[in-house]
Amino acid sequence: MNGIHDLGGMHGFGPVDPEPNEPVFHHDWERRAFALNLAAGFLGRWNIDMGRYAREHMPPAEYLATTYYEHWLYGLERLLVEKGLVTGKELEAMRPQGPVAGVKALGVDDLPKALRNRRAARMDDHLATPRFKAGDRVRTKNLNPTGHTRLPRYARDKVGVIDRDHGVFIFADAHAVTGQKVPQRCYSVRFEGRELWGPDAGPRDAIYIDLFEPYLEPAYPEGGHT
Amino acid sequence: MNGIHDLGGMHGFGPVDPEPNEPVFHHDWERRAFALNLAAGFLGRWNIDMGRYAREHMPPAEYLATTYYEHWLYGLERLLVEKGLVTGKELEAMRPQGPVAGVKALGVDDLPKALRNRRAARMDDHLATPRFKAGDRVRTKNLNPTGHTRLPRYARDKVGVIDRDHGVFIFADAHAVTGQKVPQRCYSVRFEGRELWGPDAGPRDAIYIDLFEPYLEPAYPEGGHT
Amino acid sequence: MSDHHHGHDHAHEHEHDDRPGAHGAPLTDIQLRVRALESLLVDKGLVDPKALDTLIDTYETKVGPRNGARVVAKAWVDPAFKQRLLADSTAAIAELGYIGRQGEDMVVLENTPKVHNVVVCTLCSCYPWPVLGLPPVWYKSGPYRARTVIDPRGVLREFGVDVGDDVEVRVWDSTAELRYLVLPERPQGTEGMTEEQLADLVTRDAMIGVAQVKAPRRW
Amino acid sequence: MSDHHHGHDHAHEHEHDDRPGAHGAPLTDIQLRVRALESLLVDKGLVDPKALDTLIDTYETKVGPRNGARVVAKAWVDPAFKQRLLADSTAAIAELGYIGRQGEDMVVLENTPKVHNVVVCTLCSCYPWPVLGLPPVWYKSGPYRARTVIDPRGVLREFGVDVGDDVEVRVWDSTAELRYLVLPERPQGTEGMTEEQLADLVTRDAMIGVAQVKAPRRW
Repeated sequence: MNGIHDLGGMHGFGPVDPEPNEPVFHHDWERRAFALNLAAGFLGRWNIDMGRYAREHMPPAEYLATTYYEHWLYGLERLLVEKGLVTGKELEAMRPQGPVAGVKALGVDDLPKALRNRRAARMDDHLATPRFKAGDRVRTKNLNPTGHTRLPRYARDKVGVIDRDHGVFIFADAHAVTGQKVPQRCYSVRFEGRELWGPDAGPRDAIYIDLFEPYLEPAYPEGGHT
Repeated sequence: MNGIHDLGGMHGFGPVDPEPNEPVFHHDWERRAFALNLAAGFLGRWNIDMGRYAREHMPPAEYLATTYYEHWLYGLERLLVEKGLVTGKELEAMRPQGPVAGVKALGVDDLPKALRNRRAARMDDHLATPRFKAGDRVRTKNLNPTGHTRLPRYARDKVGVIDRDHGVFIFADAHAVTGQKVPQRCYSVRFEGRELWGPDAGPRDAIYIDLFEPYLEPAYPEGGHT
Repeated sequence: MSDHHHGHDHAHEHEHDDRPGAHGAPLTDIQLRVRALESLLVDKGLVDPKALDTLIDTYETKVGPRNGARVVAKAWVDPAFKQRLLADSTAAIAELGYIGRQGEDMVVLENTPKVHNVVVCTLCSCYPWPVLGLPPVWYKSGPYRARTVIDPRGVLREFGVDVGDDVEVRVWDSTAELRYLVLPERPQGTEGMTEEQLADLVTRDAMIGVAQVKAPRRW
Repeated sequence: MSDHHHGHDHAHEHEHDDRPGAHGAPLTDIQLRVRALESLLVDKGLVDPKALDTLIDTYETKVGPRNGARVVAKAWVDPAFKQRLLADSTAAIAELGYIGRQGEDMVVLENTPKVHNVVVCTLCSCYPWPVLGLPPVWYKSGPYRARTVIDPRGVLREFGVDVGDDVEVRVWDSTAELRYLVLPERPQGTEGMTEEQLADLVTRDAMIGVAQVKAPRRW
């Protein structure tokens, strides 16, 4: 979706404002909201792409007016109801009305294994033959789906060069909506700043974006119109 | 600027929500904010493009969280200070500290003439020879200025056809920043929905956008890569 | 889920009588701010409070969609006017006396059985004041500005307008100083109506392009 | 000018001790909401409060940029490790025991006199947890996410990094599940330092690419 989360290239946000000696958390509720997200995620009722997609549904004014862990909290509440772990009524009253069948909270003993996973989105490389290789010129498609996508608006219908083939990963766009693990090649694509932003961009700026193969098509050779 | 005001094509805002029997104003402060904007504008210290550009500077979270006349109020306060009619101190204290030389408030008697102006942004047609004519294929440039522009993000680097030549108008981008009245042709350009939004757009949707000549360059003929 | 819901709720607040002392209700921050700013500008001699009153009265009671409706009705009954209206919209509209601010350069868009026009301003909220008055909240809202260019048929459906697949939808994004007025199709069964009666049928929404004009039921 | 300034102000609030009963301060809406949600999920048997405590402790005290600093320092002193690190970043980092969530697929980017790398996630705030811990507020903020891809040198200047015109800036937008770590240039004048001493010099910001590593003054 062309959501408010897709911030790349926007003006008007003012300077970056780093905080000296910033703590990991600023409030105790942030600690709990963070941990609740992870712990509820371990129940396996949704995947990380569904998690991102849920947060993207926060109303735009609210998204910009709130902080990161408030986005997480919004997404968590949305998913808990959507995936049937909590009813809307329970969430409103904040009182349990019945058990959830077939779900077991992750205990402290299960945590080390859960946190030290070695494989999440990566799939076996043989599941998808690469269509492109390093050095190939590609054009991103002009896609504007209402569903989830990891092709940012600023990088649509733009020509770049494959920097490297990362291998095969779960295709986020499908995973967020259907939960299906569709294997797709993921490439790092290099774009010149001037291709993305026009003549005013720095002549020695390049932007590398990780893009799934379905976002890409072969580009006409240099010298043709791009 | 790629500001939060440039909303065309965004998802996530929910349905349009018309209000039955909507009044012209919802609050008395809206009446006053509206009239203050017009009356202060009549002092001639800024033009309409400066007015728009000022509103575009509202911080994004604030812009989305507030209503139209709050945007106007923000822009008015900003311009009053920027153009030296009110000092920052006066605005903060809301108390006058001194007169402004060479300024005269528009009186009731001057209003009819001011409101019934017949010519605002249009300039003499002979001031700029048209580079394009109806039927010409054009490509919009990929411009991402930090200044004011009336080329929306969703219509950059896209191919369309000149629908009509509106004649010569004050070029908004320059007018908003320098106040100079640079004459430029303004065209209505027709874009097919699929050119702007990709294959999922309706096959019989077209978007017409009024664009100044400096935004446009000739497009390669149909059949070439667009 | 959060208490940050300022924006769109405003759309459904009806008139709050926040004039001085009304019902003894306390003034909100924004009311206080606008009042203070007005005092400041009046004290500095930058604005004349009487001129403010006249401006408000003009746009609240004198200029409104009734003007546009008269233009449309005249075009329906007077083929020569219609021709002038489509050829030079600004001049033809001026024949009826509708001129001025935010209507200096008008373009009239004719709906036909094969073409449906709808107007939006994605970058701010440009609107043809002399013929339609000031824009409604929904026209200035995020949803309308965001969606009309990318999903015009979806927006139209929400307004109850189902445009057939064989009809082309033309969206006009008012990005410059041209202002657009849609000339809706004259509904069938209105042949005997007078210009004045026809004008009564023409709604603001039809002239923005988000409604069609309907014949009265019992005509 | 308005009272709608929720967002970025949070960045500069220091730790508010809002644990139960702390200083007797009243609980805010968001505190109450999170507490109620936790009770609900615990009561429904969906989460174990002890697991929550362990998760918090892990990411607040055990995992952090010190891990990444060790990777960088080792790469500086051990050419064979550096070679492995650039060839298969995930495996080389795992040699030091840094594996797991949000670091399953790592890519290390080497800064050189001719190339400066900087990492951002414009769409959310992806960040390599096992080597850097949880991201700082500025990394997750609108300004950083919006500007780094369109004005990287401007952003770097605000961080005090002035990249010469002859140096290429490479911005890495983490749009998929790869996680990036910048290998900064080893500062001159640190030849005699031990790996542990070098690790002390490496900051989180340098490994995101918004700072350079400086030699200690009195070395």
